[in-house]
Amino acid sequence: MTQLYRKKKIEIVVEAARARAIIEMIEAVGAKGYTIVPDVSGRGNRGVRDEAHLSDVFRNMLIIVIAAEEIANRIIEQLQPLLKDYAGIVVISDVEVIRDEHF
Amino acid sequence: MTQLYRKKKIEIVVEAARARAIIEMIEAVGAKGYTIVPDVSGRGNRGVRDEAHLSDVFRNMLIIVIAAEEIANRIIEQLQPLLKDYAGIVVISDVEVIRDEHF
Amino acid sequence: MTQLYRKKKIEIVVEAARARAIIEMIEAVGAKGYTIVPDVSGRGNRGVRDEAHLSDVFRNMLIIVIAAEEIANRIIEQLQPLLKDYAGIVVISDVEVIRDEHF
Amino acid sequence: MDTLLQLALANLVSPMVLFFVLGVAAGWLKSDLAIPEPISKGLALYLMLAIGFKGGVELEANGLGGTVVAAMALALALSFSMPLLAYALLRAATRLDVPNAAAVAAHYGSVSVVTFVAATGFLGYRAVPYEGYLVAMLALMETPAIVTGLLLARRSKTAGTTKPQAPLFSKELAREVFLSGSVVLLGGSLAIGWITGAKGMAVMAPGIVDPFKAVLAVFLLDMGLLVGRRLQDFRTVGWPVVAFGLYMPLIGATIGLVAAHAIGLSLGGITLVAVLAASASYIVVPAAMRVSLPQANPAIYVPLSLAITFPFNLIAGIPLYHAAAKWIASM
Amino acid sequence: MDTLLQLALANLVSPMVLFFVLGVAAGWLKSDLAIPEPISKGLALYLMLAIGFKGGVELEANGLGGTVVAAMALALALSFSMPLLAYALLRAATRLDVPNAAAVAAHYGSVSVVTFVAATGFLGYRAVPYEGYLVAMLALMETPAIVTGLLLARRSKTAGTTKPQAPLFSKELAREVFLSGSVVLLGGSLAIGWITGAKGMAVMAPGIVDPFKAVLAVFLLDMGLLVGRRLQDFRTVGWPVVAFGLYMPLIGATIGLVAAHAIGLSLGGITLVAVLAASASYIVVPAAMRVSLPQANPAIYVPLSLAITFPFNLIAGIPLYHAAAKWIASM
Amino acid sequence: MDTLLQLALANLVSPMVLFFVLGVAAGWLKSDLAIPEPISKGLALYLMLAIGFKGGVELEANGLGGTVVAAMALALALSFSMPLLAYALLRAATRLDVPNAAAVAAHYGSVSVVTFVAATGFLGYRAVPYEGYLVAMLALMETPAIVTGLLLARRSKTAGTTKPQAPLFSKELAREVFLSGSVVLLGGSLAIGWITGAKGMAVMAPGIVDPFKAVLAVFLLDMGLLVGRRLQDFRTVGWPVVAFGLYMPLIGATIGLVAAHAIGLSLGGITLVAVLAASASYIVVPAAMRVSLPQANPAIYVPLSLAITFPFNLIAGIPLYHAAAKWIASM
Ligand SMILES: Nc1ncnc2c1ncn2[C@@H]1O[C@H](COP(=O)(O)O)[C@@H](O)[C@H]1O
Ligand SMILES: Nc1ncnc2c1ncn2[C@@H]1O[C@H](COP(=O)(O)O)[C@@H](O)[C@H]1O
Ligand SMILES: Nc1ncnc2c1ncn2[C@@H]1O[C@H](COP(=O)(O)O)[C@@H](O)[C@H]1O
Ligand code: NA
Ligand code: NA
Ligand code: NA
Repeated sequence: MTQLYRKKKIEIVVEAARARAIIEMIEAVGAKGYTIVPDVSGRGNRGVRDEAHLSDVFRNMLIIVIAAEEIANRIIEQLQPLLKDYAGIVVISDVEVIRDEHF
Repeated sequence: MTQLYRKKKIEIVVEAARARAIIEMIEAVGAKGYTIVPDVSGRGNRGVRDEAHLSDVFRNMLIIVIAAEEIANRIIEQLQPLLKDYAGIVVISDVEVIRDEHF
Repeated sequence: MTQLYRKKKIEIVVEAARARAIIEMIEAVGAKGYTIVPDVSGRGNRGVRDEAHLSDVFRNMLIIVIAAEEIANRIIEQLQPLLKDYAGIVVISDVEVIRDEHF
Repeated sequence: MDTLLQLALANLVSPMVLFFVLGVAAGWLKSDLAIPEPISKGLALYLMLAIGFKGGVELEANGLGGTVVAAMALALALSFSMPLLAYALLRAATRLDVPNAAAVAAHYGSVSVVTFVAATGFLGYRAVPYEGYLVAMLALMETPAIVTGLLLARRSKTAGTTKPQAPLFSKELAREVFLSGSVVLLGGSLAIGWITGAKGMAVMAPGIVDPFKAVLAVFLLDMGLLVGRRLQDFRTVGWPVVAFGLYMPLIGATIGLVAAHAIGLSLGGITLVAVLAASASYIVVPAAMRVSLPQANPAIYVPLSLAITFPFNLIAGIPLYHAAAKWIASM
Repeated sequence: MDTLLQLALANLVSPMVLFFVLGVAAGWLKSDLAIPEPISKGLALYLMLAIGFKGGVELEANGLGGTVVAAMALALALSFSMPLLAYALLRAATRLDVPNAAAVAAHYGSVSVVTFVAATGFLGYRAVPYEGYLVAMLALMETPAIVTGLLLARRSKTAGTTKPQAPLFSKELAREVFLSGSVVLLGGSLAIGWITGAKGMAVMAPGIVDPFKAVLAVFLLDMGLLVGRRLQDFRTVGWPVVAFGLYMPLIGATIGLVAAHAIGLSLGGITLVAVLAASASYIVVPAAMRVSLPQANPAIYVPLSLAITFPFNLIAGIPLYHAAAKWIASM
Repeated sequence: MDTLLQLALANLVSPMVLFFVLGVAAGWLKSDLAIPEPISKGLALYLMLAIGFKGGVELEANGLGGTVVAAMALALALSFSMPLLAYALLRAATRLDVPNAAAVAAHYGSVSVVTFVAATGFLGYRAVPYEGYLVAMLALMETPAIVTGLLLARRSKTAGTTKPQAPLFSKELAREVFLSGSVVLLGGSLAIGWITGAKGMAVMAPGIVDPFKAVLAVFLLDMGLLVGRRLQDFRTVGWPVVAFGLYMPLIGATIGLVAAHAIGLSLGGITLVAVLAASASYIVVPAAMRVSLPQANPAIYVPLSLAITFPFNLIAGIPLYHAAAKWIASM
């Protein structure tokens, strides 16, 4: 059977204006990769954020990072201040991966 | 360490024609937010649902809700009748979040 | 309460060029459905893969399959060779579903 | 009959029809040729805006003749009543159950904007004039059929559900029907063309008149791709239903021809009303049915109107109806 | 006053304004009419490219007259200084706190490309000539106001944060300000028009001149949809702030009129400078504020400039400023 | 030489090339200027449809002269054989391994549609006529090189794999090669232009002829943005490979010049064949290589053809090849 490795999955829904800073942090902290769903809409504390946008001001992005627990913790730690004043949520779960060298 | 809170994640893949009703239900039931990936394709019981669409009839959406268990249960309860006659699946998993006040 | 059924969720981020082969495998192996997010960007072992693409060469797709454990294992088994030489990751997690007949 | 064949052949070698055929072939052979979704939606909006605006300007130029009211009444009557006929035929000649028959019937009471546009292109090519306000008929015919379709479906629903019967007209459906994008854009552009008249046309013409036919050709290429990829859905549909997709337009066109002649429209006008009556919706009605009649299967009604009736009208129907209109107009 | 009313009415029945109104109505009524996002971005790019290129060609044709430098200096001065005035008014007349007042103020120092374009359409319709290089003013005025806005916001920031104060101008903001897509495209197209002159225009005209107004009409339809859907945001904004969105353009236009007359611009030029000074940004500045002043609430500044000031300028402002420009030019 | 320099300079100040340069600068400076993906795909489709249709109409007007068959045979011969030469050079002068050298070689046997289109624009600007059927050469040359590339790669594959060797031509690849969107659209539009002739052109011209150059300019802006953002990929590629991206077009153009002269093409025709032979694919071939030769690294072959050979041909190559064509035609 294919060997599986336990990792953490972090999903971040955040307004597009903040995505760049968060991605830079993710890279700085040592994660080996990330995936972005560039255009999601939604509703949360800050009201509706939909697709009808001239600028990116009302656009959300979904950022997904799979990482070892230790790096995941570092990302979570640093997300809190980065999200201050911005719309965004952070969701963590347990996953398994194949091809450990990617993470 | 950042405090984490246990929540349920509900992912719903549903045809676009039904999305509005489901989102209204999610709001009515007391969830504090949701995220929508507006354009996904797929295959299921009801055959291929792809991107080549004039109307939304063959388009899928992915709706993601993070909520406390109790509210999640209410959503699941109400999804069953709403999905009757429509293409759609419902997937539930355990997650943790930061910033509890968002959920 | 609505009856829930335990399944595996497999998420695959893979370059668009390889998506067709993977989907054919998923169908061949007996999964009853899948969902595709057609346009995601990201960074991994093989560098940045972004949206600015003339051809699909630098485009990623996200494929999601919910399946019973046995079928999930078969998919995972067959993914390894299919991903050789291609950019891609595979993430597995535990989920529950309603409407068991869809899976 | 000689003229009819010539007409059909001439229609076949117009760039519009040829691009449609190219699209069908490419789609059927699974070529990766694809027009990005937003572009094809944009082209559809362009066609509706242009045709609406032109109709409005012509309406302003020619005034509201006596037949205008009659034409509008005819539009409503056709759209409301044709689903009844379609439903009866479907129940008699096919195995579709009540909701599916009702859903299909609704499509044939409504209209296809692109078929209408292609018909105006066909007439333009032959310098046959037509009444500008027929665009208003197009806008008016889009949605009444939905109501008839839902009423027809009611008959079975009462038995099946335990919950108290939902109101026929939900808020969601009302929006779908009266505020559907195509109705608003067609009607709005018509109104703007009517208000601004020739002066407005001078401003808009380089954008919406000159490149119109080329845009239509590209859009038909896209429609062809869609049809080509859906050709295999024939199997789901079943032959008796496919046959319906071919004879129903002929029946509809006949009714349209007679009625249009009766209210005194010109040769071009008679042709266009026949086309309206013959065509079936594949954008607005499917969306409404999916919301309000989910028991009906979209894998039946979408391929039927899109992959059978639409190409039939585009390639064979338009020249045929025009020939018939000539014959009836000359009587 | 008679002329003013006539102007306003004539403006109201131009296809551009009517399509905008159609969009507002459809958006407000929650019609599903929608122009796909990439198309509307594409249309915006088209307008900027076209207006920039035309400005460059005219610049080349008429040479750099003596007033050009004065006009460019005026552009910078207006964009840098008008936020100060706006900020003072907002703090005095509304309850906005420091960051929100600073953010709103920045929007009113900057400009709205589409309002400018609509004003050139208005002048073109009336055959009023204007200085081609005013497009360069448009490009120059887009971003300096951002700097003033951020400096104003500083005043409060120092108290609130414990961290050492971040540099005013982050790399991210610099990119937003100097390399903003609209600045690059406007400026670049202007330069290319200037370099290639009439020969370049011959190549580009069928694409960017002839269909220009029709494209503008479609874009205004789209803007209308956006405004219509955001009309309800009024409630968030509060009436004193809404009022600011109406009187601030009048103040700005007055300043623009006087300054443009002082540096010797033509009637058309005076009108356009008034429009620039009166208009508020809703694309570039919101994006910059979101990055650099996240404490300010976009649900205040976006609807204010988009749903209040923009329609006001488009429908009432442009003819009004033009009438005032006539009056001041005739003195 | 004087003429050559003048040609190059005149080319440099055409709006097309300047918009490309603007794009490169903006992309390199990380401006957020971006043309939405669906728009840029739409523009590419437009260019192919327009160029194909025009070619077909000219073909119909001028008839199938004696050289047509020779030209088509030449197209196939060039596309099949040039990868062999490229492969030999790459293995000798760079460190690329077998699959990467084979993949790169395939790109240089194929062609760049936009380079061809820019060259027709260059000729049109100078009123140099060319044979309409050369568009068919463009369509024919797109894909044969893929087959040669894969055959070359075979040599190494046999060693590496344990599984029985996969067939060279998978169903997936066949679709990629013969039903590639650009092949279908170019070929199909050519056929439709040929069938409908001048009458078809009258219908399509306002859409596909008049705005053609402006659309090309916008598309080149977009290409520039792409190139600018990929300029940094140079490092991945390595200098010997970069050098190949500059001398290979010169070698290809020379072969093209001689062969085109030999089969008796006009001055314009010789120029265009040189451009075809000099250009490298960056859409169709990368996609095919990714499917069928995944061991080869796209981060080598995409920047090489897109960021080095394409700009070189666009800016320096086209005027150079035209000058050489003049010289050879005058012999
Ligand atoms: N409970 C939730 N479940 C799923 N997505 C959410 C939830 N709350 C917020 N979001 C997403 O996160 C974005 C920002 O949330 P907020 O900061 O609460 O406005 C929203 O626009 C949604 O897309
Ligand atoms: N087993 C599955 N795994 C992932 N997605 C699925 C699965 N089954 C169905 N879906 C998605 O849900 C949609 C509706 O499913 P269905 O109602 O089974 O046709 C499909 O179009 C897919 O996008
Ligand atoms: N650690 C990660 N977390 C999330 N997504 C990843 C991760 N690593 C890779 N990816 C995604 O998978 C794609 C292929 O990865 P790779 O094969 O490592 O280049 C990337 O372009 C990302 O979209
Ligand atoms: Na009908
Ligand atoms: Na201003
Ligand atoms: Na070549």
